[in-house]
Amino acid sequence: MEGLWNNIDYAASVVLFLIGLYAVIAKGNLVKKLMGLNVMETAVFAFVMATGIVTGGDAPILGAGAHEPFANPLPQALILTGIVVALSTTALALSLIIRIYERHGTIESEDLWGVE
Amino acid sequence: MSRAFDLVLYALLISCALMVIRTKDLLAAAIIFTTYSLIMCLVWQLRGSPDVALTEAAVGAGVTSVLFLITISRTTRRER
Amino acid sequence: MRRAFVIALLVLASVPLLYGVGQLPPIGSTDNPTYTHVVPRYIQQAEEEAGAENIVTAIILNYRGYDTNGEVTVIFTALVAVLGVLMITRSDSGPSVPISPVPVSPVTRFIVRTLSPFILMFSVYMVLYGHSSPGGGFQGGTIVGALLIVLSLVTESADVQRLLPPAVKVWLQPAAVLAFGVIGIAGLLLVGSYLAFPVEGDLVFLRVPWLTVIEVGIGVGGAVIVASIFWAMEGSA
Amino acid sequence: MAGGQWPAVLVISPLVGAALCLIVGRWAPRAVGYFALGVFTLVSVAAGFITYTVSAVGSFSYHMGGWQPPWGIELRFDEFSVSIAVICLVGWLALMFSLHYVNHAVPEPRIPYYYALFLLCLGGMNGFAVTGDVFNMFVFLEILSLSGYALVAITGERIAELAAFKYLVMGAVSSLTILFGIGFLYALTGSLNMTDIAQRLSSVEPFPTGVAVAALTLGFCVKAALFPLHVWLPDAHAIAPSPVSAVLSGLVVKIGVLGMLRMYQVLYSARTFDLGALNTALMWLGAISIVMGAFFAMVQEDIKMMLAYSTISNIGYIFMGLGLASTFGIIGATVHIFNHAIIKATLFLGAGALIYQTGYRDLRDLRGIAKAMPVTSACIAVGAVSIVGIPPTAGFLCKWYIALGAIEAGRIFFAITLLFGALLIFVYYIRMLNAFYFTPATHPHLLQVGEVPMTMLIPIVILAVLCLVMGIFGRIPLSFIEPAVIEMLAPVGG
Repeated sequence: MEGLWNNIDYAASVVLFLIGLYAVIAKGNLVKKLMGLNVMETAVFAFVMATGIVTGGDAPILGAGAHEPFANPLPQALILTGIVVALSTTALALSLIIRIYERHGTIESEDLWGVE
Repeated sequence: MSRAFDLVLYALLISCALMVIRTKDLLAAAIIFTTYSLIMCLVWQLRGSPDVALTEAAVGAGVTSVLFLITISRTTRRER
Repeated sequence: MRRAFVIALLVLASVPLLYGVGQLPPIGSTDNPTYTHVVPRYIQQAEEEAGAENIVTAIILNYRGYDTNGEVTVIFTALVAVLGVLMITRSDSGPSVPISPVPVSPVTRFIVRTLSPFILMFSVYMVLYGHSSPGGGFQGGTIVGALLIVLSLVTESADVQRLLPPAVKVWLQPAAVLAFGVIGIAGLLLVGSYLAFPVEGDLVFLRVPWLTVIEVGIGVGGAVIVASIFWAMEGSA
Repeated sequence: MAGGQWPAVLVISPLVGAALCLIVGRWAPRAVGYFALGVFTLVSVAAGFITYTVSAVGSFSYHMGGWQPPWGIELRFDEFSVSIAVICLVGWLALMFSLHYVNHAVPEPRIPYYYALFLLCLGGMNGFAVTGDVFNMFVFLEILSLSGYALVAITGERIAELAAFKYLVMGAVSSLTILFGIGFLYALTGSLNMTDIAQRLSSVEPFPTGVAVAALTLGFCVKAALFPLHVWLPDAHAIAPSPVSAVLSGLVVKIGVLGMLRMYQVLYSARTFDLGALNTALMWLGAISIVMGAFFAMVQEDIKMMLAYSTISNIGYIFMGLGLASTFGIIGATVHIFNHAIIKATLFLGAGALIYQTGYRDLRDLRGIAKAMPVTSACIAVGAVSIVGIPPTAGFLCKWYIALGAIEAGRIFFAITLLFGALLIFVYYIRMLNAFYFTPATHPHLLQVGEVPMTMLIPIVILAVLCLVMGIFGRIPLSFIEPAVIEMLAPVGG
């Protein structure tokens, strides 16, 4: 338990991940599913960012006023990429939703799986 | 940054996430989602990651929310 | 019933996950493998090896530039995908219904118009100084994209799109991928492998210009892609 | 450096080519297909040189940006990376098939986007197959997945967007699970390079590593459509235009398997983990996949739907081979990745040709078509015989090896399941061939349709010939992959 208490950042991101996953699985509304997916994405990013936390760490930008220790720059670089990937997925999913609504007049999955 | 403040931020994040799921009005849910992203952005800024915080504010809270809003305006606002 | 089942399943899944994260190396310590293994070189040598004061920029554009090359391809893929999915086809009844116009208050319009030059200046600064301060190509580009989106919302979308005629837009959309390609091949020819930056020697002065070319490419590409995705989804492109 | 600059050509030219596709598409819409084919020819040449180098001098690596791993990103060219050869082969033929096919399947203004997405998908797969860096793997996984989702929706058919959305949601969740696993590995080892992770994993806590392995496995199993996680596959693969189905079914699901292979490579060389539970689970899921996939395929009337379920069944074979963790089993599984790609591409392109000429996709409507399109039907027949696993075709050797692996591992039950699965597959392909060859036509006017244009016929014929050739010269890939598998299993005494 002590390990978990110290790693509360990881624990919080796991909880957020599962909340998002619940929305993706259990919600019928496609936009809601996508919001759940976005919550999951941000949760995973928070998890990876937490691997790079350094107590009292300064922003990893050299120059006047910067002081050791620096926060770990590598997870930051990874998550910059990750955020863009998340945006791309969301944009495509939302345009699919727009098309689905134009065609079937609904975005509730219960109504939609009947159309097939 | 103190541990207590951490806990408050994470409690806020989790309650925002739950509210995104619970809210029936999609427009409200999208706005709560923006709040969620902004709190996350604050967390990262406090952890010495201004680059990621900036990106999350511009992309996660900004553009993603706009795309959600435009979708909601072209489809429907109510969730059943 | 189904919801209760899903919740039970997720609670069950949370147990090993939480137990697992409890056993990960403690957060915040400087003795973690994440902080002692690969990263020290970045922190100590980024400035002289990679030519950027912002270590994050040094990593995303130089050490792991190939990842960023992939990243800009992902956002470009998203653009192609959105345009491909939303492009109006013959089978449709006609152009989709435009969004019902919401009257914009003159105050909003005034504020947006007044602020836009400053926002533009801010983002240009962010793109050009990404290697020595927070921010960089994509952040600056996204802000320009957001500015275009806001302008489309408060004025006529068509007026804003006239800034970017299709013949120009089609060249600017892949700007980031092309900038990476050009710099990558330049590195291949002059230094010896794809996306290699000169580390020392006569060519070292090229580093900052190359970083700037990539940053500007990402910035322009990012801005145009974000705005184009918005226009496509809005149904006016 | 071995391989020269070909690795950079391999991974970068499809990405840049896709960017140029839109520009070409604006000025000369008709030329986009040829442009894409040209770009991909260059990529295939690069893949050819790399394959040759690997077989001649052995594995080598290419350092992106000139940085040594683990600081920079390493491209790794070993025996498993040679899957680029099959990616390029099938991808090139599918692109060639597309030249005529798109006019029929894709709305005209979308055609440049179709080719751009096709190149991105193939380029993403090449990048995924050769990277030696776990995060880079995620980035390329996203390129190929995103373009895959869009390609499913691009026809604009009635439920195309729905199928694509289902695929997208499951695909995105699995990508995130994979990223979660990668985050775990990074937190434990502080490295992103696979070789480096393998070295450092031996001294970390076992439980979190187990969680990481579980997350990665779950993610890759969704990508590979293993049985309970397969629900996205049938609709997506049946709705997509046929060349896309060939690529999705033949190659994109294999990306999940390839990811599993990479993970196994890391875990086996880390030595410290007991993978017994994971292997048993994969074996059982594989066995269930074989039977359920075949069972669902039997009741389909839509030819592409049937082929899609057949993919699930075949993925079951591959996972069973992996789970057996014996030398023969893994060799069989690896070679089945290659062979199934070729066979399934033959079948999907053949089905596409039938649909192109007749406009029907229901087996009941396609009766007697063999008289009208003898070459296409013969190629489909070769593919069908091959996928059932009748000697001397390509499908036989790998199934034989997997069965041998099951016996080697002392698991006779799984060998029997495998035979049972082959029997079920036999039943539904016989049903298809019976309809094509020995049943009077439902629509007599179809007997006049004739063969498809040459650019569509040639890829099908090449693939069908390969099905036969791979059966006869099947020992070449086997002997090529064997040392790699033995080396991979060596630390655990497999």
